[in-house]
Amino acid sequence: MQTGLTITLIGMTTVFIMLGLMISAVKLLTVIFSRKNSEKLKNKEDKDIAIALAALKSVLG
Amino acid sequence: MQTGLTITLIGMTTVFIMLGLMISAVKLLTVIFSRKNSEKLKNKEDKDIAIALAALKSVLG
Amino acid sequence: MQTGLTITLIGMTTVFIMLGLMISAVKLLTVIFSRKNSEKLKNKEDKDIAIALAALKSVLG
Amino acid sequence: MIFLTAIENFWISTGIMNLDIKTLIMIGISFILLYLAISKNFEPLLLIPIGFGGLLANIPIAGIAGADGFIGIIYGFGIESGLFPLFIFIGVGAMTDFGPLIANPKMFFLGAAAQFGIFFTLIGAMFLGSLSMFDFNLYDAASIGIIGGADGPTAIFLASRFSERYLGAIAVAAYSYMALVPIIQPPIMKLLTSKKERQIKMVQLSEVSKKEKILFPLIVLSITILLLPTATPLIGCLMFGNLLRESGVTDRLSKAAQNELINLVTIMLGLSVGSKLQADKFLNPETLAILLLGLIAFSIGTASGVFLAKFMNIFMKKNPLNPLIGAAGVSAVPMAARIVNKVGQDADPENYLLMHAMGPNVAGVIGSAVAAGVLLAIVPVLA
Amino acid sequence: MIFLTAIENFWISTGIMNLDIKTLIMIGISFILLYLAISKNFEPLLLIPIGFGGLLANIPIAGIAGADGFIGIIYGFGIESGLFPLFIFIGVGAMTDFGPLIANPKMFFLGAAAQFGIFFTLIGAMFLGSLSMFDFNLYDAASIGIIGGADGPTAIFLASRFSERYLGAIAVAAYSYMALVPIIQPPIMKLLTSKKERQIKMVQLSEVSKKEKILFPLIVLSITILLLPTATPLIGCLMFGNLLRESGVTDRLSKAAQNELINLVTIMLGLSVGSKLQADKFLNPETLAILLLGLIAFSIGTASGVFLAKFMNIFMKKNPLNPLIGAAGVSAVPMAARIVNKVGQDADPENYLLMHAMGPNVAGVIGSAVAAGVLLAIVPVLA
Amino acid sequence: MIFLTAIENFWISTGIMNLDIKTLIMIGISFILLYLAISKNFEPLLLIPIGFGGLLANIPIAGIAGADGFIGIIYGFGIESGLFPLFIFIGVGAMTDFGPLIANPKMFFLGAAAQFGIFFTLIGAMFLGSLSMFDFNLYDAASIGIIGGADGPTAIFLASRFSERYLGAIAVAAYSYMALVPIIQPPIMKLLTSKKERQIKMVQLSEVSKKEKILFPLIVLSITILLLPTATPLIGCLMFGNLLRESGVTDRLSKAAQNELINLVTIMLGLSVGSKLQADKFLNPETLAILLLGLIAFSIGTASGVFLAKFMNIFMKKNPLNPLIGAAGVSAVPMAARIVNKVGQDADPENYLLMHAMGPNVAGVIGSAVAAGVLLAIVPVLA
Ligand code: NA
Ligand code: NA
Ligand code: NA
Repeated sequence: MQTGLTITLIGMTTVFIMLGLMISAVKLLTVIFSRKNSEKLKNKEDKDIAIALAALKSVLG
Repeated sequence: MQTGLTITLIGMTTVFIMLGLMISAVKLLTVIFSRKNSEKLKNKEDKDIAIALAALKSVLG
Repeated sequence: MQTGLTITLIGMTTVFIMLGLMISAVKLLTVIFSRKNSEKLKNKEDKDIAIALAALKSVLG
Repeated sequence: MIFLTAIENFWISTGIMNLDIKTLIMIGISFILLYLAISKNFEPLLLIPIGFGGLLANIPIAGIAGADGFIGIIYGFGIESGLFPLFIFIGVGAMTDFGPLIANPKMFFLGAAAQFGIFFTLIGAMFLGSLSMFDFNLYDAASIGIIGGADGPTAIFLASRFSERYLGAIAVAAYSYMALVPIIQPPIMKLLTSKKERQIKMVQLSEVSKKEKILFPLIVLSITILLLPTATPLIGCLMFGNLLRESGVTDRLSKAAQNELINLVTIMLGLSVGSKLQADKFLNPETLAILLLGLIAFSIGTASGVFLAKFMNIFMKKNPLNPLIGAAGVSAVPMAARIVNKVGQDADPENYLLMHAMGPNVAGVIGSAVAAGVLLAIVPVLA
Repeated sequence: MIFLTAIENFWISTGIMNLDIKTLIMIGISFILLYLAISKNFEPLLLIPIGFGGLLANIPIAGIAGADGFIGIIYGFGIESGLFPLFIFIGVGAMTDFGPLIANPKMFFLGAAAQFGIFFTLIGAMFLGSLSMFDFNLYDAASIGIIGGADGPTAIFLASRFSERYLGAIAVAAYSYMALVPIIQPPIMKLLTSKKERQIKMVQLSEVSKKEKILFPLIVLSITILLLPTATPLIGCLMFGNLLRESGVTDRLSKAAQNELINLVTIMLGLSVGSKLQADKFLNPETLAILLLGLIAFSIGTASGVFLAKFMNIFMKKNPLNPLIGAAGVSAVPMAARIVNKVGQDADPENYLLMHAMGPNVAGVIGSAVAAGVLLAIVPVLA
Repeated sequence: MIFLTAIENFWISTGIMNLDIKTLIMIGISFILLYLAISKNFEPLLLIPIGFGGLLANIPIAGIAGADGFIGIIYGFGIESGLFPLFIFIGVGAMTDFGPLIANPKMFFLGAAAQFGIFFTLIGAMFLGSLSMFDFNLYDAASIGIIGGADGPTAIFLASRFSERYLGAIAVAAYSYMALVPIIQPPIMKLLTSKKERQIKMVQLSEVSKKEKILFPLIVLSITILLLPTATPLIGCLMFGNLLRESGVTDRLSKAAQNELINLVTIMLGLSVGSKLQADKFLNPETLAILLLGLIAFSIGTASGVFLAKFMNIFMKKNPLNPLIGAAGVSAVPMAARIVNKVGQDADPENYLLMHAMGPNVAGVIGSAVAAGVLLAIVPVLA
């Protein structure tokens, strides 16, 4: 019984601490990135990939 | 020689008995299901699957 | 040092001999086949495959 | 003479001469699983391989689930080693959009609360184990509790480490209850909420940027590394798959994880798990207890999620949660979220809760993996 | 000094210095297999990997087929264990529509009759084994006989259990004759039938319901469990794949079995089988005998199928069978059925036998797996 | 009491209590690899799995890269055995069109010349190994040299045989420099050529017949069998994949090799290679030396290719080569060929060198596999 309660207490505490930390981290993330133009990176990358793929395609047939 | 004939006899007998049983079983099956409307089940299932898939699609993107 | 030079000498010689042989073989190949109508084989094969596939499709559903 | 000897030997090696009643019952149970999967659409992707594996494993003479039998070999390769559930998690990660959770990270709490079913059931299994009629040690109790996590791969991973002897029953319980979500959860959800609560509409989720989605798996894994290394195989594989998905530069690999990898491993994992449905391992009072405890775990998990959602509403007067979404915290992705949506629409046909329920739903996957990590860390110390 | 030592060591490890005449012959045979596969379209999906595996296995020094060589490792993993042929059978089951057989179950008898080639050849191999020049024991004879089953995976599965030393020759014979169906079968079929018989048109097959297709694999497996447990690995995998196909709720897995699984395993199985084409194992009188016996097995199987169809017609005056379809009972799916169709159309261009021949064709797969099960059960008793 | 014991045991098993500075550095390096892969598009298909594998392998307590950890198991199965790089080569062979090389076989020489970087670096590594601060024996030196081959699978294959302890550093160096081709090669190419040379336009390549393409892999393998059996696992797998592609009768298998096989193996190989990024094996002066030597190998290889192209022009007055294409001889397919094209167009926007550069590019793959074969043959003799 004591063992079971110990596991439950440590278990639920850990689950809440860890998922709570994940909340904080994600909120921080949102604050950092919500101001920036997140589209910029994407467009640049898409172009790079398109170039690489086109080359690969033309080359590997 | 005796061994070979023994194997052949047991082998062919078993093959015919088993495949014969399969014939009987399949015929029985046909008798059971040929009267029923086998489309009913299918339609119901298709709908269930369609719902599940649509949900999954909308959710897992 | 001697070991390194030995490996380099044997290595580069082997690479050049082998890739050189590949050149000769490919050139020979080109000479042999450039005169022949290489399309003939292809068409024949395509047809064979098409037949096999059509049968398979019709059969395996 | 030789002919009579041969025919006698042949006859005593037929199934008819070697099937005992227990084996026949297990074959019957395997057929029931196949029936439920095909006719009732109960998690068919898992229950058809599991049911068929059970069928094959119970064939006398053939020894298909034995050390040299083909399913026995696959079992050793993929389940004993822990590889198959982890590969499935790579695929699940590649299939999961954590966007709804990133958009509303408070949902993590609901995914945490629903894990209470795991620990409650662990205590229940320990209690039963203290009775002389059930043979459950602490390792078994932990593995039974994890059924409440409503995550097949997590349950199989933990049971393969802690309680191989009950792995069959645990996996069957886990997948069966995941399939029964539409039957088990709604009564509990309705019992614990008023119609008015079920009608609560939640505010639209905001867009999530690509960078957030890329960083999310790395952050979740980093926190797990810092606090709970024993959970990192599960969380690590889930987040690896998710990074393949979200990075935007590994589409080939993401698609391979979502298709080839998860499909091939599902076939093999299902057959392997099914091979644990052997008469002498399955037909005992413990299996019944596991099925009962699993049901309790599931129900308590569902209730805990709903309760926490109601509790959180005390502090969220302005934009309250619909407490139904707490039930999705058990995971059972995406079925539990769909059920939340359905129960919500029963109360108000205009109430669309699906996306809101996906947050706790995917948080529940992380939550159970964390719970499994805790058990992996402390059970060996306390046993 | 060191340079001279190195160059000498290098030179004595070249292929030129290590190729003996037998190895060169085997490399030549491998090239012939590749040629037949590519130019003559002889079962290329198997014969290209087998031919290439033979090529690689015969390279001196490299040890590719040795215990630590890469094909040696694959061989141990997939052939010795029996996994690869069984995986192929899962894929074949997922690709096979048993509808034509369910619609006309009498066709099972033709799939049974064609197995006579197996047992006839077994006796022949035993006779050769009794001569001092051929080293065939009862296990070898059974494995050679199974070539007559015209099913690659079944032949490989049985040979890997009974006669690993002749596995290469047996597999090559099995796939070669399957490729040679268009050459081997028509003369036998025409010899044993009159033109009038070949012109017989058969009645349209009836529709088969979905439920029948779902229950079919379970029924076939159940009968096998009751009577012949030793055949259940083969039949079980075939029927598992077929249930994935027909259940209607596991399309993902069915497609994975039909594509990823069967393609990847075909590559690996082909290379592994090819690695048995090593000079010291292949260049001996036994290989020639196996090739000859395999041809006999195939021919007798074809003839037995046709004979039984003619015999059945005695009792089926009203709707007689076209006896050609008996030839499809050897399996070699779907090539043998195609050939039936072709020979039928040679006699009457309006005669479409393809669907009718598919019944015995797929019954032949079950028939040979049953025959293999019988051999697995009684050969160890009698040897 | 039990609670305090449990909590203490739990606390001392957290990552926080077990992370040392070296492990943190390695985790940081893993994150940098992920960053470069995602943000800079540096060989992401390999560097994301490698980076993530590095992350997972450095987690304390979890033991993911240990003998019983899941990546440890995969590593043993696929890298120690040599299977994974060979499977990748089957896929690469199925993806490679050797047409441009067949159309202009002289390009083989450029693929040969670029291998000089391998041997130059081997000597450099031996020199460093003779200093007391670096622990490089002849096996290590050979494995480091092969980085100059600019072929990941070849480098991993050789290192797994000769120098497992440095496999992580060697693989990371190989893939990093392949990703850095656009930065490393252009300055060298421009330094060694005049603008006029870079403007040279090459004559259109002729069509290559199907038969030539089918015979090509068989011829290349045959020559390798005759002279260098130790190179046949690599060359054999490459040519097997290519034959599946070109035969025209094994499309199913070719597509499986190009997709399922290469994608699944890439995931597993990347994680496995990344698991070698463990602090105690990576954070030492040897790693820095390997990174530096790898860069030298790459640069020398590039230069050798360009030099040979210039030398060949002495004999090819009429249709001179653009010496830039020599740089593509290092392989790093197809990035190096793309860079040749780009540098050529910088000199003359109308100059399309891509197809011309593909010849030396694919020849470079064969060239490095041959070089690896030489090392496999003579290093054990000389060590
Ligand atoms: Na969960
Ligand atoms: Na057959
Ligand atoms: Na190279």
